[in-house]
Amino acid sequence: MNLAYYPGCSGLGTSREYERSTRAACAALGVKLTDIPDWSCCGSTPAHALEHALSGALSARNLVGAARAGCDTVATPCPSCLSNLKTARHRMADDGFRAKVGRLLDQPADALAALPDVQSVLETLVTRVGLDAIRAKVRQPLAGLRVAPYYGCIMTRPADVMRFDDPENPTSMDDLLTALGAEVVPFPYKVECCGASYGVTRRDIVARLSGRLLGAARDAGAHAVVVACPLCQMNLDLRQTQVEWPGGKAVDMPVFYFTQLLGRALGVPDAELGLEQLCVDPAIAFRRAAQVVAARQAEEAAQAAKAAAQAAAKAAQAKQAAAANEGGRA
Amino acid sequence: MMSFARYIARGELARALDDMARGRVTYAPRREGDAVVFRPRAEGEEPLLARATVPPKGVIFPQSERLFAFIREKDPNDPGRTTVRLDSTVDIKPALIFGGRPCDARGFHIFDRVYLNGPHRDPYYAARREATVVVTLACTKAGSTCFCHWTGCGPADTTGSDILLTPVGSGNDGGFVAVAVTERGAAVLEQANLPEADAARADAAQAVHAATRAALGAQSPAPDLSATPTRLLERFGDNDFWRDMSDKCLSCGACTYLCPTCYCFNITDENDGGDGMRGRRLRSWDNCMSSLFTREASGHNPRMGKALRLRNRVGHKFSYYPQLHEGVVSCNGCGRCITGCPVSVDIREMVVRATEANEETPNA
Amino acid sequence: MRIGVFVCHCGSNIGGTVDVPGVAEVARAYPDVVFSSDTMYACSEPGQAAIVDAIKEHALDGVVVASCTPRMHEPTFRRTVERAGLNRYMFEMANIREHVSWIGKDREANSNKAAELVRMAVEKLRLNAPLYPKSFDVTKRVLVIGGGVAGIQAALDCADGGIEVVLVERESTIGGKMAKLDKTFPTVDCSSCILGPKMVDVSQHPNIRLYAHAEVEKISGYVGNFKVDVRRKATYVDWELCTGCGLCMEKCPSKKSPDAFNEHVGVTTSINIPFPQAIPKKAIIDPTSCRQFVKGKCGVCAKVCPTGAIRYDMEDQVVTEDVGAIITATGYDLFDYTKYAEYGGGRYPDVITSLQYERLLSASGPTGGHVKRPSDGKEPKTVVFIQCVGSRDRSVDRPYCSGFCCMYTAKQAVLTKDHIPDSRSYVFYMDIRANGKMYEEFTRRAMEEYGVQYVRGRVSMIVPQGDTYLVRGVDTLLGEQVEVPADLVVLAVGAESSHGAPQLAEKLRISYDNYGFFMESHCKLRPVETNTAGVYLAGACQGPKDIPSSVGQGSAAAAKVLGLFSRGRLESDPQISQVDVRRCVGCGKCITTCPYGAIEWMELRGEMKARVIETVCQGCGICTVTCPQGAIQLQHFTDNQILAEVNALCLS
Amino acid sequence: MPVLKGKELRVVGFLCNWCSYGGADTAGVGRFSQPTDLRIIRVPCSGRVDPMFVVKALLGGADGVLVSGCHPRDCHYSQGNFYARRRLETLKTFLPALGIDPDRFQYTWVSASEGQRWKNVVSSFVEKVHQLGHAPRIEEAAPYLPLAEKGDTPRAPLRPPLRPLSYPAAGTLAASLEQLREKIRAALPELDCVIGWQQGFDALHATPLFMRKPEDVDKLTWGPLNVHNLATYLPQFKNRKVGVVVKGCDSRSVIELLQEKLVEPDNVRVFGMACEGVVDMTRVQKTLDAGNADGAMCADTAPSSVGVEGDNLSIEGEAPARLRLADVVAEKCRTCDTPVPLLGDVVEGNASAPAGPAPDAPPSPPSLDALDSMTPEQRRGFWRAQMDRCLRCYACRNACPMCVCRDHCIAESRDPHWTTQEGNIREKLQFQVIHALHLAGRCTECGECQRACPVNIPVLALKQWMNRSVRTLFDYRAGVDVNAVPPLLAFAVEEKNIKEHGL
Repeated sequence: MNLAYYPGCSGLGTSREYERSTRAACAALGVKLTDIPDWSCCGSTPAHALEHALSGALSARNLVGAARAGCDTVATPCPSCLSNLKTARHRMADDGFRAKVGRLLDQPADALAALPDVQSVLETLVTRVGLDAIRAKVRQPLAGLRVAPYYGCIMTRPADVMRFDDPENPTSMDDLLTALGAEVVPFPYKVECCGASYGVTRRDIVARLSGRLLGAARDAGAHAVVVACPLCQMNLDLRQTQVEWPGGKAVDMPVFYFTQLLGRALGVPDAELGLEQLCVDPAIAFRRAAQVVAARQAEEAAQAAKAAAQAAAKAAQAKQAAAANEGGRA
Repeated sequence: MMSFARYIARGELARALDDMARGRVTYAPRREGDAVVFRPRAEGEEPLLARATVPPKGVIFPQSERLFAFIREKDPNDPGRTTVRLDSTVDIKPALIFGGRPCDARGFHIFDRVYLNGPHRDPYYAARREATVVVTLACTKAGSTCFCHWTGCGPADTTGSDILLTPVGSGNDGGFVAVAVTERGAAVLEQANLPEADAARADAAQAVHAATRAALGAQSPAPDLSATPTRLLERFGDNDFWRDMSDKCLSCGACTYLCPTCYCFNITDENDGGDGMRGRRLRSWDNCMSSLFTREASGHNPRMGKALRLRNRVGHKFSYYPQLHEGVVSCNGCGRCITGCPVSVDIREMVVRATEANEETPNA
Repeated sequence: MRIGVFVCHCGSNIGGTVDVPGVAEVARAYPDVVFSSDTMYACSEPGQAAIVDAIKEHALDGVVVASCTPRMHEPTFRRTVERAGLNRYMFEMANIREHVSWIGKDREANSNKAAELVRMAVEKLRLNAPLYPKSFDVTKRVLVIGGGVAGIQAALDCADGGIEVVLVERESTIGGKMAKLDKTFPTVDCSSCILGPKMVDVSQHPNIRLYAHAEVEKISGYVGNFKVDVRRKATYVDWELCTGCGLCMEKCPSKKSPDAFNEHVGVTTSINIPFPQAIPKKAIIDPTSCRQFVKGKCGVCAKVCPTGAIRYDMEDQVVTEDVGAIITATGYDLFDYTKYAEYGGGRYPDVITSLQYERLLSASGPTGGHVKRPSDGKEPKTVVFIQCVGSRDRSVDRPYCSGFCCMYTAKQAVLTKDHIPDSRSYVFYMDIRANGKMYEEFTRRAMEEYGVQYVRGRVSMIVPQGDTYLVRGVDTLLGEQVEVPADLVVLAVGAESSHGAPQLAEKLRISYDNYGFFMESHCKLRPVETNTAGVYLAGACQGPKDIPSSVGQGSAAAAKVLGLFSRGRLESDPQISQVDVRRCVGCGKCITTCPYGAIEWMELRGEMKARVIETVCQGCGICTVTCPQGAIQLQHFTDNQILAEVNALCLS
Repeated sequence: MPVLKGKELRVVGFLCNWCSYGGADTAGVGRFSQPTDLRIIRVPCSGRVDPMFVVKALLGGADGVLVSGCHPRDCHYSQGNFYARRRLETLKTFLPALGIDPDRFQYTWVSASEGQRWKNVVSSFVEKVHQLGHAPRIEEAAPYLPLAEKGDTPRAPLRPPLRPLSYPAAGTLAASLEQLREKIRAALPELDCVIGWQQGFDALHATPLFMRKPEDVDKLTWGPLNVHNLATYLPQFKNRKVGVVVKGCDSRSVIELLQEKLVEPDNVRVFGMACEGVVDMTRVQKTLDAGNADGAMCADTAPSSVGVEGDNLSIEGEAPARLRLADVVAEKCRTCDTPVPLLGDVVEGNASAPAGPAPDAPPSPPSLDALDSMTPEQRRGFWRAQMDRCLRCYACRNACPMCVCRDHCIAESRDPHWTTQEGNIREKLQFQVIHALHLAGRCTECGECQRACPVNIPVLALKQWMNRSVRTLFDYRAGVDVNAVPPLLAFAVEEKNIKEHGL
């Protein structure tokens, strides 16, 4: 089964680091991605709310392209593309919709063949590669790094279309990050809206919703937020100076794409992961993680020292007692 | 009656048939799938000369025919009073059967004795029989199951026929010597405007008859069956004999429905649907090999097993019928019951064994 | 045959879109029809009298009524023709109301269709034959499955009516869900105070044989004569000897056994009596946690038991009981709320179910009636109740309303205020369904007297915040999102069918719906009967029900059984299969397919033939289709009768 | 009764009393308007709906037939609709064999509360039937006899047999046969008789042999002329001990009879030998006739002897001929995968090995391919043309080893009265449908029905079609497992291969 790859338009612009890190991580894991020839926009423009057939036609065009390239599955990093491709595929099951879309396309979908399945890159990695295989390839565990995985609002919803993970409490990214050696903090806002779609029109809403997310992550002790969505990433990262932090402003919560951390753990050079393109300095997180590790090591050392001291004391005591005994006898 | 012979050149046959059949529906052998059956022939159609799988008896004695329709009529003033009106109009068209063999034609003679000349004249049969001219083709070969010469029939027997055609010559020189057997046959033959068959051809026809007769004799010398009617009656209670004879019989009706002499029927009434007030009485072929044939209303069946049923078939043809009809055997030796039987039950063997078996134990 | 046809106007119900006199006129021409007329209301007293008169006057021996559905009035008209001296099966109905006049307005098409339906009925009737029921003896004992309040009520009513009752309960005590409740709505009286005496009555009634910790394994037979195998599961305590003194519980060293009776709020001992009022008050060992079973050594209970009742080697035992009727009262189970990940999916210790809360409220519960948070034992000051968790929610495949949650939530909110006077309660609800006597008044009191905050809307998520929880939902009346910080969240979990219900239904040969609730015979008119004669339903096994309804159904089912048994002998429906032994070749295919085991082998003059056990056959006709030679025919629906209808339409 | 002209078509419904009839009532109570075409016949359960009712209606002029019962699991009789689902799905897949559009028959589930659903079901089904229009009648179809001028039934080009058929040298064959005879002689004393073959009325025809005395055993023959399936005789020996000689294919019939308990395992002894194929006598005859320039004036010529060795059949006599077995072998032998009997006392001989690896699915027989290649209209015309010459002799039935009703067959009874004595296509075809439906899941495709037909009607194709349906729907093949339950006598709560039909 061949895997088609649909980067989505943001992968060529605002989320180039997501695109780069995805390809790098997949390469490191030996996942072959076949680019859909002549791929186009998925239709996830504001128009998709107004004209389903046109939006569906754009998605269908890409799916047909993937099928013609011999692929039975399409993976995409972008949840928005995922949602749109999946919805289109779902709607294409209806003969009427399929016919309508067919009239809009030069190369309509084959009436009898099923369109390729669509999944997120996250799903691909967790289900196809598998956590065990990933764990086995980790070269540089993310030790000490406390992360809050944030899935975003559309990756699992609507549940009957997306059919991936628990719609209210997904855990696949948690599991993946755990496999990489990171420590996942309990984060209740995994699928809450970050407000990104109001990014231009109602910044007050964005400020409130994003602030709540970042604050909860910080309260939970996270060093970083990990996302799987270009829009979320931009929103949480770029606007960190603007949001209403619950406990006072700060610009110290790096927001990673999960693929960046994955790549890092697999030993992909940072340059290929686009870490430099993040707004909030990722080093903050790594530094804190290092501190945790150092503190832990220090504590362990202290404990070891204490134990050694105790043991020494005990030995000394025994020696003393033995000496006393000997002395008594003497 | 005046006896004369005409000659039909091979290439003239279709035309001659068209002329003979003027005003009549012609039934001639036609291939249907892997069988040859009698079917209405279109004008000008070159007839098939092969012997049919099924004899032409259905033309005169249909597989199933409506004897009459019954119509219930209600008294408009009192729906409780119903009268029944019968409609027994039968649409019978003049017909001509071409291409049957002497054994097929003689079948009608067996029927005639029962349905025309017996105590009850069957109007349906009579009407069709009288409307139908039988043009028969004499045999030129002895088939492996042919035994017409045992039964009083033969490869050129004219019993039951109106016209007998004998193939003479071969290839492009070939043709048929046609001899009218009956007045009606003569009249029909005249319609065809054919040349007289010269003496050479008449002799050739005689030679064909003799040769086929000889071939048959060589294949199976005709046994003496004069004692068979009594012997079969003596064997009536010999259950072991009939068990052995019928072991392999499947008790289907192929032998009787293929037989040119089997004339038994069943009567059933059926509703016509529609308003529920109409129905029809059907007469359809029945066969003594079926357990239903003699099943009584009480459920009792005097011929319970297939052995008793097979005994009846052989007995009827070679004993009971001859005893009622001046010794005429109601079997023409066409052999279809043997070739058509799924398990090759051989009536010849049964007749011979029944006749011989008694000779072995004359006073048993 | 002399057939009479009566075409009903049903006022204007049929007459409005069907030419009724015209149909009657056409029918007069049908075969064997000697009388045909229209009638205003065939089912009315004068309508029926006219049929009786016509039968007598015209010497009819068969009647067709064209009116409403036979599912409605076939029994009525069968009695009518019987009154006139005809056999009840010499009657057919043509449904020209539900299937004709009510579904189309084209008068010509309707009239033509009605006439055809009459014609089909006439054609079938022409082949009908009088049928006569057979009578047989009845075993006047009843099996009650389930010892919740519905089963208890049914058992007591039957026992008081003088018949022997076998009561089978899956748990080690009867009492069911009601025994776990603290108080009951709308009177807020003590649950165990009103249930307890009934439980004691069960244990003391001479007509009741109680098998607790037992399950029905197999059921065979038919109405009046069932044979039931009951598996008495091993308790490891000889209940003949156990006095229920509780010494074993005191001494049992294994104190962390799951406490099912207390809904897993807290733990119990491996050997235990579930609660002080248990009936039978006998101890039972949980072999999954008992040290004797897990580690192979302990034996403390055996040592301390004053009567020596402990039997570690006890095995299951199967007993067979003969009964004439069965009442199923298997109740319900709670919806598994962990499917709601947005409410924590079981991750948050202080988000609990309503029944767990009930145990916290109960004086005999694990906290002695003091409401304490499971996480830290603190008394909650703010309690949020969320309704419809697993009810009216298609996303979890529970589209139905569980019926009683609105009321118990109100009750629990009231009790919360009683227990913790300075607490605040919030109830998130979709609609308040308080349609019982005094119910609406009760919820009003909760709001008005007890100050419970009712918020109309769903909760979208619960987020832990420090040691409290942020409950976020929508107030649809205000049209705003609301967030309530809560110390304790109580989920009003809905009811679902009892686990194992479908399997039991298959043993009982009764139907169940998509959710495992048993199907009643008629949703309105036969609510406690099933489609299997002699099997009745009581309580929530048929669908979620509150206590009054369950008790009512228990009594209703008991009344049905007493009514059934009041007849000395029962009559079997003669619409059953019959074998024509002359046609039967003894291949046994009918025996293979019969779902009731109603066909058996019989030897006839050395040959094996099929024979129908008349009392067991239910008349489905599966065998008739199975039989290649048509030797087994379902009476009243024979091949020829159905063919007559087909031919009336299709023969041409 | 005439259908309302121009407005309605004839649509017949069979509804179970408890759910769907109630659902139709509910729709009425709700005043959900529906097309007026449907005429409802009330039955207690969808399990009471004999597929033959549907066939009867469709052959009798119905334009559509709808069956509706309780939803699976909700049957009032707990299992009726499960059986119905199997029977009706089987029928639905079979109808196209007759040239009947399967869309004219639909079955579905509607509960008593689903008034709205009932309305939708009726509306969409009636609309579908109106789209299809009046149902064409088989008796009015233009006769279609492909290759009739060549006197051939429509057989697809001959497929080479799965295994190279090759009889051993005469001596080897005789030795094997003698071994077989020895086994039979040994067992004969305790048996009523042993059924085998002997030479028939001429050297080209074998005929069943009933061996009762040791000397009878000498007559036993083995070879490609042993066409008969002798298992057919077994059920009549009920309660008596009997032996039977079988080919591989015949042994499947014995298994099927054992499975259905129509013969008792203790009462039947099976003898057999590896088979290298038997001839199709019709094809032999035709091949021989083809050399007869005289247009087969008289078809049957008596050969004096017939020999077989390897793939060659040599006919001696007046008209000697050499035939290749591969050219004249019976259709079933071309796809045979059971040359060695599956049970009994077997002389292995040396059955030739399959030519290649066993195919995943049995290759479809040529007659079925031919039927498949026809349009529905051609199929109607085909059956019209073929059934026309049916004599109603019921040789097909009586030769069938699985037709155990025999004297009680519903083809001839008045109660139940499924068929009339009318000599028309409909009545004749109706019996063939009865035969095929009654054989569903039981037929081993031994081909006796077609072989027995005195007028060579290719009725086997209907059974081949049915067997394919049964294989596809239930993954079942008859006559290989004595302990299997035939699929139509069983059900699964979730049917793997039966999809809900959307209505």
